[in-house]
Amino acid sequence: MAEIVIKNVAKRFGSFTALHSIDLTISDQEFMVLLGASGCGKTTLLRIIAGLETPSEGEVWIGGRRVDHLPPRDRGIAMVFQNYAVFPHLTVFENIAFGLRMKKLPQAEVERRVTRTAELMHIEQLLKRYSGQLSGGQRQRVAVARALAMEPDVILMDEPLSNLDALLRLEMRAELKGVLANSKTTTIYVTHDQVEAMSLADRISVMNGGKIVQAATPVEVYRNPAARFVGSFIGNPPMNFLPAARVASGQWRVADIDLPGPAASGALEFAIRPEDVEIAPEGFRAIARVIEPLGAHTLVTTEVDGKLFRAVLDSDLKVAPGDELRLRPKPDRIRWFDPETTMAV
Amino acid sequence: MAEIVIKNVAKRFGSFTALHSIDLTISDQEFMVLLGASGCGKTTLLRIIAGLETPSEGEVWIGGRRVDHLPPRDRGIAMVFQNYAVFPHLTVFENIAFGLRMKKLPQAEVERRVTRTAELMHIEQLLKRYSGQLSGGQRQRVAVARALAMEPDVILMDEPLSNLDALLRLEMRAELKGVLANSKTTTIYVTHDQVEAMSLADRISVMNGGKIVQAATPVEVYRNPAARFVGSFIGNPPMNFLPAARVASGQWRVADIDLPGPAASGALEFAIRPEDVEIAPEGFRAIARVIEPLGAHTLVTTEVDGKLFRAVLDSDLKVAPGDELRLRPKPDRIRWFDPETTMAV
Amino acid sequence: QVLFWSTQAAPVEETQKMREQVLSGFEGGVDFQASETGPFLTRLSAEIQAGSGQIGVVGALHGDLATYADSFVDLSDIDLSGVTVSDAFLELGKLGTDEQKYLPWMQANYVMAANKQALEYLPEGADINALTYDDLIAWAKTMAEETGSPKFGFPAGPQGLKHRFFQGFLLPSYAGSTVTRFRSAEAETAWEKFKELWQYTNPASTNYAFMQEPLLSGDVWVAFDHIARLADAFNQRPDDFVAFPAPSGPAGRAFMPVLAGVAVPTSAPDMEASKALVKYMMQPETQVATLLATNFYPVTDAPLPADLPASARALGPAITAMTTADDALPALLPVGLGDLGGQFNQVYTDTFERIVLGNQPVRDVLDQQADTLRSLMEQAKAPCWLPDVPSEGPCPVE
Amino acid sequence: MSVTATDAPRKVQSARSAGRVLFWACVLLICAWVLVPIYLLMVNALSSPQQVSAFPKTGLPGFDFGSLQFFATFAGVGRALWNSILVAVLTMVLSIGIGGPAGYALSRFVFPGKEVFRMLVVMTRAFPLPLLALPLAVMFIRTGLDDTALGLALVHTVLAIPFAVLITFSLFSGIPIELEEAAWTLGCNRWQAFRKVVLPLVLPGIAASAVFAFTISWNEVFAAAVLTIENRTLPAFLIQNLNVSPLHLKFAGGAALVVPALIFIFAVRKYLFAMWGIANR
Amino acid sequence: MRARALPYLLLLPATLFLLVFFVYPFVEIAVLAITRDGSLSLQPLTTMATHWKFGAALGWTLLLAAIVVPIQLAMALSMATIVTKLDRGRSAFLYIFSIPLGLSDLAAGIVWLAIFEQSGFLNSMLHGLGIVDQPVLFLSYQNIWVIFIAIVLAEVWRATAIVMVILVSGMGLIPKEYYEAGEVFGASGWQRFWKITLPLLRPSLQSALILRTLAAFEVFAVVTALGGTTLPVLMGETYNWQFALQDRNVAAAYALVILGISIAATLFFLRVLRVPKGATI
Ligand SMILES: Nc1ncnc2c1ncn2[C@@H]1O[C@H](COP(=O)(O)OP(=O)(O)OP(=O)(O)O)[C@@H](O)[C@H]1O
Ligand SMILES: Nc1ncnc2c1ncn2[C@@H]1O[C@H](COP(=O)(O)OP(=O)(O)OP(=O)(O)O)[C@@H](O)[C@H]1O
Ligand SMILES: [Mg+2]
Ligand SMILES: [Mg+2]
Repeated sequence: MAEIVIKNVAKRFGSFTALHSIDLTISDQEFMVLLGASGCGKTTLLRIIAGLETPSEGEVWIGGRRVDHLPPRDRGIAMVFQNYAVFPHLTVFENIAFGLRMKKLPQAEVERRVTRTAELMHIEQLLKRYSGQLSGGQRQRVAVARALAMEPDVILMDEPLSNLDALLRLEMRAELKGVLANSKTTTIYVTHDQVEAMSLADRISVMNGGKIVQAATPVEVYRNPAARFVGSFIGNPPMNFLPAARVASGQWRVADIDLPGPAASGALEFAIRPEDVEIAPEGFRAIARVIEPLGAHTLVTTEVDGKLFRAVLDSDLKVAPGDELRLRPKPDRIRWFDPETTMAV
Repeated sequence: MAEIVIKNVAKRFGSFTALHSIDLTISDQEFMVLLGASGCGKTTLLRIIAGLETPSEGEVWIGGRRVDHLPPRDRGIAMVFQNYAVFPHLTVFENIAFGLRMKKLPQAEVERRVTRTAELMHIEQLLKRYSGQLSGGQRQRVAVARALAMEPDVILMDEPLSNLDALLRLEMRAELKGVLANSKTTTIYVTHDQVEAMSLADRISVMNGGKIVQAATPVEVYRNPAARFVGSFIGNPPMNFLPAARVASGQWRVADIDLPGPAASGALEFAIRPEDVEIAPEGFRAIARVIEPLGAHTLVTTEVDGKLFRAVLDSDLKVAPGDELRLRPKPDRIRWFDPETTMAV
Repeated sequence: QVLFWSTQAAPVEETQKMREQVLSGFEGGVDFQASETGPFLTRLSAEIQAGSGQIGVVGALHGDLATYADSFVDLSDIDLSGVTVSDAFLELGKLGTDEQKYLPWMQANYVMAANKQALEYLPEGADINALTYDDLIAWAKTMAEETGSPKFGFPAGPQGLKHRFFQGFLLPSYAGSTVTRFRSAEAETAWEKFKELWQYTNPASTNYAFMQEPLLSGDVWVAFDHIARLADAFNQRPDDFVAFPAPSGPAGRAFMPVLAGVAVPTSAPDMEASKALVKYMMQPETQVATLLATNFYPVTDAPLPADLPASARALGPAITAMTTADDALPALLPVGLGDLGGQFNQVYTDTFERIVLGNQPVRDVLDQQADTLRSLMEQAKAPCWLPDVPSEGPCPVE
Repeated sequence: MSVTATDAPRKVQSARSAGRVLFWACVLLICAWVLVPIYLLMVNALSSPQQVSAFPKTGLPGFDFGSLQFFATFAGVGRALWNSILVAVLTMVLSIGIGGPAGYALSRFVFPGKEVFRMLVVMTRAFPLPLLALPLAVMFIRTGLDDTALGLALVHTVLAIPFAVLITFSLFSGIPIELEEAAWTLGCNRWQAFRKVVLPLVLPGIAASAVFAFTISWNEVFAAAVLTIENRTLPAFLIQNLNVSPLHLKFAGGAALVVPALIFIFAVRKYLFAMWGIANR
Repeated sequence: MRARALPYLLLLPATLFLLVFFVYPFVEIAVLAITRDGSLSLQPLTTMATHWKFGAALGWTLLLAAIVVPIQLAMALSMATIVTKLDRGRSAFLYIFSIPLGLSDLAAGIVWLAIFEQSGFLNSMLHGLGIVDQPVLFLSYQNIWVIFIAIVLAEVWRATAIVMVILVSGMGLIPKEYYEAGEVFGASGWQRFWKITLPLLRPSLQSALILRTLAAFEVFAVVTALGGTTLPVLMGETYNWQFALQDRNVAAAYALVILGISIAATLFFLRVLRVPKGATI
């Protein structure tokens, strides 16, 4: 049982508030991904859970025990540091074995676990090297292997795959998920890679400016962002926003077309994901500005009503900067936000 | 004029060969992206160009001058280090200003450039902090700003955006491209993010095991991989490969269907990108194994003829593990490789 | 200014007095520098080797000066009219050559001192001015037994002058000889006696350099030492202490004077000034002033003033009593040993350390050390000096 | 369950505070260990000769300044003090200036002859100075270095160089080379990169080895006594004869040497202990 | 090639300096150890080796070093750790801890003599507490082990600060992320110390140990102050032969012995505390 409960946790560095009263529950064996802009407090939150940073306020409970005042080693956690913190004086083998030796496991068990996690991370041929003789990605994998070898109740990973190539990351991602599910580990995982977030997470917590904005399943977060920020943050490229003016109850004018919408008063904001628009005669009038081929698709950055508007279109489409396109939002994918509260309507 | 010519460069660390005789020319003002598996030698190559590592063999020319024996500062380069190397004893401002002060630029100019690059990197509010007070992504941006502020002839960036969130990365990417194009800088850019590679690169060099396998435009690399490795490495998820047996001249049997192909003898390997298959009655018989929602699409990992086969399908498709699908490769997207040489046929 | 490079008057207070009271009267001005033997010898050797330097006048004990006989100028041309110098001392100053290598500067002696509290433990019938070694042993024994802790003290520390005690007091008193009869049965007795005395000697003695301090602190009640190293006790608490002659043995009451001399190295920068200073040092007033500053006595017939400090008043009579006793047996400082003087001393210190501290068998130690001594004498080709019978060739060790 | 849960932190807290008490006990114990002997030295230095040789001692100073005054009124104390400082500062500058580059070379490069050099440095420290003093003195007299502050500083530098080399070596070993590399790519030559990046990070350590150099020179008596006559340094002037001086003067002399050194360390402690170093990386 | 010459250039000043001011006089002296009156001879070496005090001097010197150095290392490590743990008053405590840095061995000898002397502070205290009624004579030749302990105490008191300051500046360079990683992976404070601090401190430890051990082999002033000649040490014998016995050849032989054991110790430390290639920060 390693449920993590974070109650009202705040963290201030001098006058700067890195975390504003965070409340979050991660259930046992859940795979929770933290997403958020650079500098929003993800690492700080992990460090507080790990016990490396004392919260200015609030409580942290792990597995039903309050752990605020326990040192990191008594919290039953392992962590992958954003900057790896691979010990320079130990070989890769001893780095991975570090935590196991601390637990005084028998040598045979240590070797078994080190070999297994090293193989998992594809670094088995590097076991004798020192960290100074590794590439960035190799070092990162050592850091991950070191945490995995611990087989902890809770594992905290701070961008564990950021320095790996796509192929390897894909593989690692699948293996991580499998291993962690098997070992019934509760995981908090910070990543910037949304594909990774989507494919790994049981739930995603989106952070912004030291607060948690939404914590929900990946599809929910992607499809039904709880706030404008989530929509603007998740998705690569992110949602497009356009101001909507009320024409009639439930009827809104967005750019140059009228769309049905919620029955709210005042102004609203229309939002649609770039991949949820298609070329159609009755869409927004969009002037193509930048065309970026992405392989199977092409990302076209356009201007709609003087605003930036991105669309992901099939790469077969021939388009050049300055061309005029007609882009139609898929009606069931349209979302609406209140510009005051920035919350979804 | 800052053309970079790398002739026959090799690097050995003791008995380990990190680079095998690299030949590469990066033309003036070109934006060259280096892609390759973790540990393939990208950083080593950059460090050799920068003059931080002496090549075991070969020559490096920058702007028509042979620079092998020049110290880094005489090579007219700036570099973003993979692990940032932000000076801990200097504020962010002074970190960014460091190179400018070395050039003895007037204070006003220093301030101008620091402010500009800091704004570009969205770290203008952090100028007074020390690196210990920054988040990982912020630190990385300082490293990028420090290199940009130099306005060098050649800029070498080693995964400069790896620790940034998608949104910011998207933005940075666009701004970097703009700034570097404006300043006519020759750029070598290491990244693991293929979208980034695709959208930034004039050309992409794909490295594998210390060799350059293909150096070509993004679309070329994506569409016409020169070697099996390129296909398997580029694309997220990567190409699918299936063995093909010759049925008749130019006619090949792949899994359970016959396809037209090159007029080669012997065996071949059939390859197709996951997004280049569609549901169709006359396709491969594929058993769905894992279904991963990716937002707009769904990644379905299937088994075809006992081999792993991935397909990116519309997320509207309802599919569950164990379902049988029929997947048809788009004929114009099929590629063939020689299993001996692993080269494209 | 003449640099006066000295091993004597090294304690800072004495140095200060030398500068202010003794040498301030010299016209050319004197820079008096007293250092420990190490720096002293090093600097002196360096200047001699380099052939030039700053040292104008060297002041040191006979033993130290003997090393550099070749490097001192002849001082016989100094006009000593008006002062009479002891002939024996002048002879020593020739260092076995024909030239006056140094002029005697000042002399001192070793005596005994006692806290008045100790007197009540004096063995019955013993006369404090005519003690024998046996009396001393008995006295020390009584004190140790009565007070519960040993009260006799002896300067056996690294800076202590213990070797002079063995060379000039203990051995001659028993064997009537310092060198020749080094391993005789009498010498053996002497060491046995000393070992006996040592039982009642404060064990801290191996740390003592200056007996005045333990005397003052009361750790020691009866002590043997150089007068200069006892003076402070008398000066600080004149009424608490008495001074008296060294004890006598079967062969007599042996004693050894201490002689310091002044010499001029050949490398002296200003020979005239140096010689002038030497001459100044020999003047009666200077000699008296020196006595006041250092507790060393004049080597000339300088008349002593009446208002001597307490130490001089107490110690002077004890010296006289010792040197003029019926059984007085003067022992001279080693002559002709050159730079082997140190090793000569070491023979006696080693013998002491091995027999008394190390508890090794007396006979064996004496035999072994006698070999060392013999080879030293042969190496130096030094004939015997008092109290040994003069010899042809190197002084024999029987 | 919830009871034990709420109990747990408190238990830890009390364990922590017990640790805290132990920690501070240690700190105070060490302070006492360092300070008490110094205090006793001062007590004796401030006592009259009688109090110094009295028994039992009270452990309180008699506030008799006689012994200290004795030294203070020595003619030429001021000049000797100045000479001492001059020599010590020269030693500091020379040893860091000469030893620092060597320490850097040892930490940053692999080259043939490295071990030979290291041994040379170690030998310097391992060979007794009093034996070397004679040839050095001869050399100095012949070259005119004799009796100059510079000459003595050169000898003291021989003593201090091993410290400078070995300490700077260990400091430089602690600075990631990558920071220097970053500086090179930003237009620094090796020297500039060193000055702008490495030096600020190791400054406290450099200060430490400079302090060593200073105190080595300050406390060195033998060479000072041999090599200076007119330009005596304080120890050579005051205390080379301390061993054969009466007790109360020994203590006063000891104190006279200790106090300036304490003041010096106090004055430079800021540099010595500015540990912002790399720890906040 | 410039890069290849650079380390040698950096070593050049130190090498030249040491050649002139150390190697030249050193050779002049070292030759004495194997000559007698200008011709090659083993006599000085045999005289030394067969002298009855030689064995004792060597033994005591080694024993002193073997006891003092580990104690100092342990103390310096704890003091350095304490200092890095302190958040309040760090510089004040660091200052106090490093006070003995400024003390000469001469002064240290005097201070501890004042404590151990028969009428010294220790006896005064014991007397005051009623434990003894007669002052105990601690430093007698019969209690050679007490003398030994007193010397150990004095040496530890005097020279621990040097080790500490070297270690403190070394510790300041260890990035704290490694401690955090250690904590997360279950290392207790003690284990972090052993598994992280010590290994990463290796360069500093190496320097501190080498310097300290060499100094321990040259221990002299403190020994004479507290033990006279009761406890012979190599350096004391060197002095004795050089100045009292005026046999510079034998003194040189002694000096070579000190040099020899110093080099042996240095090689030992270099070997034991070497940083494997690639394992640098
Ligand atoms: N000092 C060294 N000694 C031995 N091998 C080394 C050393 N430095 C690097 N290597 C090896 O050289 C290879 C290339 O390293 P490099 O850092 O160039 O990889 P990279 O392509 O940058 O990888 P990554 O994407 O993981 O950063 C790696 O396999 C690495 O283990
Ligand atoms: N010691 C400190 N003093 C002041 N501010 C700090 C300190 N440490 C962190 N911060 C600030 O707190 C905020 C949160 O930092 P944190 O490292 O948690 O960000 P993050 O979400 O992990 O970002 P990234 O994705 O860039 O790693 C940042 O804005 C950072 O600048
Ligand atoms: Mg972070
Ligand atoms: Mg790399």
